[in-house]
Amino acid sequence: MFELGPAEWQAIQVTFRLCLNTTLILLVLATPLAWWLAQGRSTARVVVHAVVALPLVLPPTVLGFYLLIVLGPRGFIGQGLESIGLQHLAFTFEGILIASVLYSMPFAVQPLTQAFQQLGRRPVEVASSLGAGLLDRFVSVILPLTRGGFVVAATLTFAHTLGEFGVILMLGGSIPGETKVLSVLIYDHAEAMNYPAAHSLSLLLLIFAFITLFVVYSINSRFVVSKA
Amino acid sequence: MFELGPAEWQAIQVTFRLCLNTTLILLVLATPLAWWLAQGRSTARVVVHAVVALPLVLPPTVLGFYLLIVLGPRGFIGQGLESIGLQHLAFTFEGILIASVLYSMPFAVQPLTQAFQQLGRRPVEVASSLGAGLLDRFVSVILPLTRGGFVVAATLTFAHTLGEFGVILMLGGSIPGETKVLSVLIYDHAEAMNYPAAHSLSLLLLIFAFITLFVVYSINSRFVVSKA
Amino acid sequence: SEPIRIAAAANMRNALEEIIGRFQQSHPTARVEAVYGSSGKMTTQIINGAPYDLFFSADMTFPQQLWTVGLAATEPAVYAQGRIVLWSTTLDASSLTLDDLTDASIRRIAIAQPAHAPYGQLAQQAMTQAGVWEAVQDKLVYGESISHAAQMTQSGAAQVGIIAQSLAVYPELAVHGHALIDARLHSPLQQGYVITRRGGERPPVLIFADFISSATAQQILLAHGFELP
Amino acid sequence: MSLQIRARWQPGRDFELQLDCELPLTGVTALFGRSGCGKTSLLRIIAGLERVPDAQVQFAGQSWQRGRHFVPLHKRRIGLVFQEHSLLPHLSVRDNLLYGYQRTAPALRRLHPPEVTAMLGIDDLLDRRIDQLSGGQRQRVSLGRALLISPQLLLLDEPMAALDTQTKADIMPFLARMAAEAGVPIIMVSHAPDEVERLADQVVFMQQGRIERIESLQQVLARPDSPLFADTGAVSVLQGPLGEPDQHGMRPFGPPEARLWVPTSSSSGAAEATRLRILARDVSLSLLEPRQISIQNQLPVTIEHLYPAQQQRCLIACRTAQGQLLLAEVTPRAVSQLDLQVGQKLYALIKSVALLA
Amino acid sequence: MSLQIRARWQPGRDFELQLDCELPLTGVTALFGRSGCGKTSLLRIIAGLERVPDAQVQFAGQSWQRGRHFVPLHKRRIGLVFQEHSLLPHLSVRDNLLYGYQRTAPALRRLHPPEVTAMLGIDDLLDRRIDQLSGGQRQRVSLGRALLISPQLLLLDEPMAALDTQTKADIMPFLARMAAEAGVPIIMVSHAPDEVERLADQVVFMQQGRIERIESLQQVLARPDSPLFADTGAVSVLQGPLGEPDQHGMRPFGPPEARLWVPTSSSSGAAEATRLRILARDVSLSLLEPRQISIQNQLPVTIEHLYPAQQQRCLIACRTAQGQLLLAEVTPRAVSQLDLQVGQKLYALIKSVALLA
Ligand SMILES: Nc1ncnc2c1ncn2[C@@H]1O[C@H](COP(=O)(O)OP(=O)(O)OP(=O)(O)O)[C@@H](O)[C@H]1O
Ligand SMILES: Nc1ncnc2c1ncn2[C@@H]1O[C@H](COP(=O)(O)OP(=O)(O)OP(=O)(O)O)[C@@H](O)[C@H]1O
Ligand SMILES: [Mg+2]
Ligand SMILES: [Mg+2]
Repeated sequence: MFELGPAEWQAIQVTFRLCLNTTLILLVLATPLAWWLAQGRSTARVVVHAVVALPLVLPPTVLGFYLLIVLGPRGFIGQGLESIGLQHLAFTFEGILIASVLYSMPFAVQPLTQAFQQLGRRPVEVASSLGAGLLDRFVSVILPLTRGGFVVAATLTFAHTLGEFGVILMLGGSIPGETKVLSVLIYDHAEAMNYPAAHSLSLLLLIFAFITLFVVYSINSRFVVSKA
Repeated sequence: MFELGPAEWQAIQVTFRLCLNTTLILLVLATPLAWWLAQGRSTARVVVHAVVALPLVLPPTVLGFYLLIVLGPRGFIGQGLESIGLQHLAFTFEGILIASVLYSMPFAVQPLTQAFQQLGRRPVEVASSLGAGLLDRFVSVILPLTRGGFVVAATLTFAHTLGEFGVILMLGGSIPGETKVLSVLIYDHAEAMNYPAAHSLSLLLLIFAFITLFVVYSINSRFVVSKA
Repeated sequence: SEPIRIAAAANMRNALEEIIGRFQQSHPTARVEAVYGSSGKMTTQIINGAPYDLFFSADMTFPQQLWTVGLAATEPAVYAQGRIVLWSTTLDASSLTLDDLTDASIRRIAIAQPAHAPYGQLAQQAMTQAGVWEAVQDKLVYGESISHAAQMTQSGAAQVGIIAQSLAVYPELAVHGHALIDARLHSPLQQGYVITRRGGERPPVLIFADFISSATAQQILLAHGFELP
Repeated sequence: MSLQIRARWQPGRDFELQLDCELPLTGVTALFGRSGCGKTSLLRIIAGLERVPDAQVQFAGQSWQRGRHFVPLHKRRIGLVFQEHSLLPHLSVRDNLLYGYQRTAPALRRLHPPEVTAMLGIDDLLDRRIDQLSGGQRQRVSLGRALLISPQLLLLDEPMAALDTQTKADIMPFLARMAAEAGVPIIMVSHAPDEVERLADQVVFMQQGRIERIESLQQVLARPDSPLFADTGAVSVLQGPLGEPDQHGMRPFGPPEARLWVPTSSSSGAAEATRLRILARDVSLSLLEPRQISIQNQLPVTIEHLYPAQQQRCLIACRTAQGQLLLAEVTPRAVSQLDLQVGQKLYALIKSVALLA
Repeated sequence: MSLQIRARWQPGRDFELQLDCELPLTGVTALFGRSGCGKTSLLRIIAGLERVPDAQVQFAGQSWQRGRHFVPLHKRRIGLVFQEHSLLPHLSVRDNLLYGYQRTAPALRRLHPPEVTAMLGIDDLLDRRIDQLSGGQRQRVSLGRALLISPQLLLLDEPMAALDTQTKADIMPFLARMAAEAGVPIIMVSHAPDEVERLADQVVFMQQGRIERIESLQQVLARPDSPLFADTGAVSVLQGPLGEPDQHGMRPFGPPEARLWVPTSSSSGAAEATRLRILARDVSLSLLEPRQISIQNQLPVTIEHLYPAQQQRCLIACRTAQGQLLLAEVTPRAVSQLDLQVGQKLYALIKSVALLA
């Protein structure tokens, strides 16, 4: 139906790397943060909770613009990196990865916080009494019992990163093989009025996303923990 | 610090109407859907669950373009509307409202489904045994016990709608007072390299969003239901 | 070695792709990659370290800005002039005039956002000059860029769009006719380019820049609805 | 008035509930059976919490389930106490208690919060959050909540399992009165024989998903091998009028020819029909009329049946002069030493008697 | 070996737990007290689930909490059964049971799944999901799970509240053996006096957040007003050797001068030190040596103390010829009719005796 050229393959690869890395990094970062947020109701927590959601509020290109300023050669972080002999992060894969992580943060933090809150402390107490240490408890009890929250976090992050292009376009500059992701490519095709290509790629993206989501939800639904 | 002109005020009003309506409509639509999704693990549910997330996957402008085609005068829905004497939905507030609802759907459906699943059936059984009918049970038991899920759904939807502009720009055509929202205005300023205006409006948006989120989370954290 | 990276205004897409194709025929080893987008965005990116060697803007202001802050290796040079057209998929646009826009049967007119898109400013000027600006106010819808305006028109949601001639000659759009708007109704839109500071140090970039003013390239630009300076 | 249930339900491979019974709806019905026999499942079917296809449930003439007809739980007016604590965690104790009360039409309200909380001893807890309660406190609130809907049927799944003896003793008379005076039938799961003996009017014995037998408490108590007695041994229940106390505070029970003396514990007056519960192991037999002995109650009886010895205990059914059945438990050695025979006349010495209800 | 606790904890306005005690760690310690008195809270402090500031907990020489030193629960090796069911809902029954077992160093494992599941009667449930269990089944799985970590201390919060008499009877000997033979101290909350009498070596009485007294079972039983007897009345426990059964299956207990006959229920052989539990209300007094009576056990005794009558019952402390204390409960009328006095010699007729453990 549609031949994928090298440009498409490259974009698919970058997209895939970006989504996978974003999702993984985000889960790693969001889990402890969400855990902390779920533990109490201090003002500090409420503030952090609100701040986490803020990147969502800015138009993506504008957010990309601010990130560009911060991560670029003249920005605080970019300059800091260059001063220790590294490269600034604008127009790099690492840069758009950071942006994606930041941007999707609320999609991961919020459902996890909510899942942790709904969990209650009894399962953790039980696991402790059975000899499970901190990490063990997390892996063997908390994780499976809040799996739903992780699935929501992961799928929202994943899907959102797949579709996001405003931030990426601005900060990444659509450099093939580095920052040119599938959504940017589709956008390009649409801009070029190359609709057959845009449609095909959109369809491809949708099918891919659907299959991924379908598989994840299928597996998840098999393991639903019924509460007696 | 920054004078808000009439254009800004207009955009603020539209934005506010859009966010409020989107959030409300979405909660009304997502709640029964999420409830249904949480009730079982049939293939139909898994498919719907995956489909709900799909709009996220497309680049917003591309999604906007497709919506423009569908909701516009030549599209399936637009034509349908015109045939019954109504207006098609391209470049209208109703149009961008529908788009926002569609686009933010997964942010509402997923956390709610997850909250409903974690709820278990016992509280509902208890409420029934105490004489509460369907709606009563929902309002007096399910809602308060899954309030966390609703807060996540509402704040993600709200924040995302505040920041979204790709779909809105394409489908809405940024008509002042009708479809020109704050995020589009900020984008315009940034594109025109009118940075002072962009910065001020961004700051305004961030402060507004922060206050809203802070208030919502504060109230929510007061009512956290501790599980014994 | 690194490819020649070009940042170009969205309306340059088809013309530039053809020019690049030609260039590569005569320079088989050269790799050229072009990124298209709004000129404002690209200027911002270049200011913040984007690895572009050449910048083909949709106007002169943005290149001038780069030159002023010292990020351009060459002074901005005009490579083409843009023209705007009336275009429609629902009406026969070839016979349309700006005055027709006030007709009640035309409910929506798409233009690019004049606040930042050069072609949008052109459209605004033209309508103002034609004395219809006030009358069409309520019909206007704004695209993020000139191609968005074209897409809005293409979907039929806007009956008429004022778009760049360079877009109207796209094969996809050329199936519908268009009416060229009198150049006297707006100031000339000079599209300028600069070699960035980064590109200035790379010989292949200079070769490509030279190629732009070659007859071949100019021929292509003309064919794609641009006028020459 | 009765509760008719017909249902067949297989929640899992290893268990099938098969019900086709008619439960009498007078007073308290105890559901008795080993762990996992299906007691909770039975209650859930009665409540309509498990909508088993083809089940039929009919309560006192109201059809609750039949074919496609199904009355949802919230319209059945059942007071339900779940086996596991199930207070609504977002509501205070007060709001939990009032949840059902407020949803009961004022005209139907027979019980009101003050009396119920006082009876349950939870007056001081009303403002607490649910997670600030002890296990027993939760159980009492659950019971109170169910009572406050003034139900037409109470289904109690081990409602007093987490309560101490004293608290139970405070609550049981209240429940007994609910059933007897307010006419609210109670179906109660209990593993405690003393609760069953104290409260039940009839006992439903369940085993492996089936109802084995439904017996009145009388019948249960007359059957020495009843599962109820796994713990205490056989019990007799005598019925008769109770007289006024004498100077020692002892009250005469039964007619002169079969008179027993019962210590007065409560200050209630004479009553026509009371029940005395007598453990078979509290009854001794003597060939001679005993004298100079602290055992106050000595009845002339005739041996009616000698049950074969089981586990070093012989059960002897005796008929009193009044014609009631009295079980005595003695050792096989005593049987052989006294050479006990059917038809023999002797004296039953009753060490202690307990007035029921 | 003992468990020292010092803590002061006020979870809410109306309740304060004040602990400064040393619990002996031999055998089974029963925690007894009314609902809401702080039993669960005490267990939670011992387990370290409530980290109360300034509390001190020391278990058999190991300091579990003192100042900033705090051993987390998972390093304390405590087998914990929560009052409310707390199985991990994402694991099968088997995985719940194995969760702690697998986390116990193989060298420390003394109990293994097969014996525990067989003892608890949950062999058939291993593959079930948690929501497919009945209440009593859940409670048994919880107990099994706690046992399978081969703990150094068992904290059981009403571990048998949802179980039927028969199942309890199967489990209790196992727990008794755990405590006695394996030397695992058990602290158990129970509202059931029969469980306490059957299992406990000492009883901790709690009231309103304080430990009122800690007594050995002997002491508890000798005290007729013990809260334990709210239900059954006073109890005596006699200790002595148990002989071989006679032709009627009756086994002699105690020395010839104070011989009792006990029916053999189990086939266990003679034993040096056994305990007989005798309810005071099972003991009658006779001035003459009774004859031709089914009561087999007649001991000559001397009245040592007459307790004042309470609720129509008089408790009489008698000394046996062997010097052990035996409580008899008689009516005030019998006291006046027989004219009972301290120092009087008479016969105690013991209707039934129950061998403990
Ligand atoms: N967070 C709290 N706030 C206020 N009071 C509390 C809180 N937690 C417990 N309590 C009170 O502390 C007391 C002791 O509770 P605990 O659970 O230890 O009782 P318990 O002896 O186990 O009772 P039960 O036999 O009913 O389970 C109770 O009266 C309870 O109401
Ligand atoms: N979903 C299920 N799948 C398989 N078996 C089930 C399921 N639900 C219940 N059972 C089984 O049905 C039987 C009856 O359960 P029920 O809860 O009615 O017992 P119960 O008599 O209330 O016992 P208990 O006294 O222990 O609470 C149990 O053996 C239980 O294991
Ligand atoms: Mg049950
Ligand atoms: Mg407790």
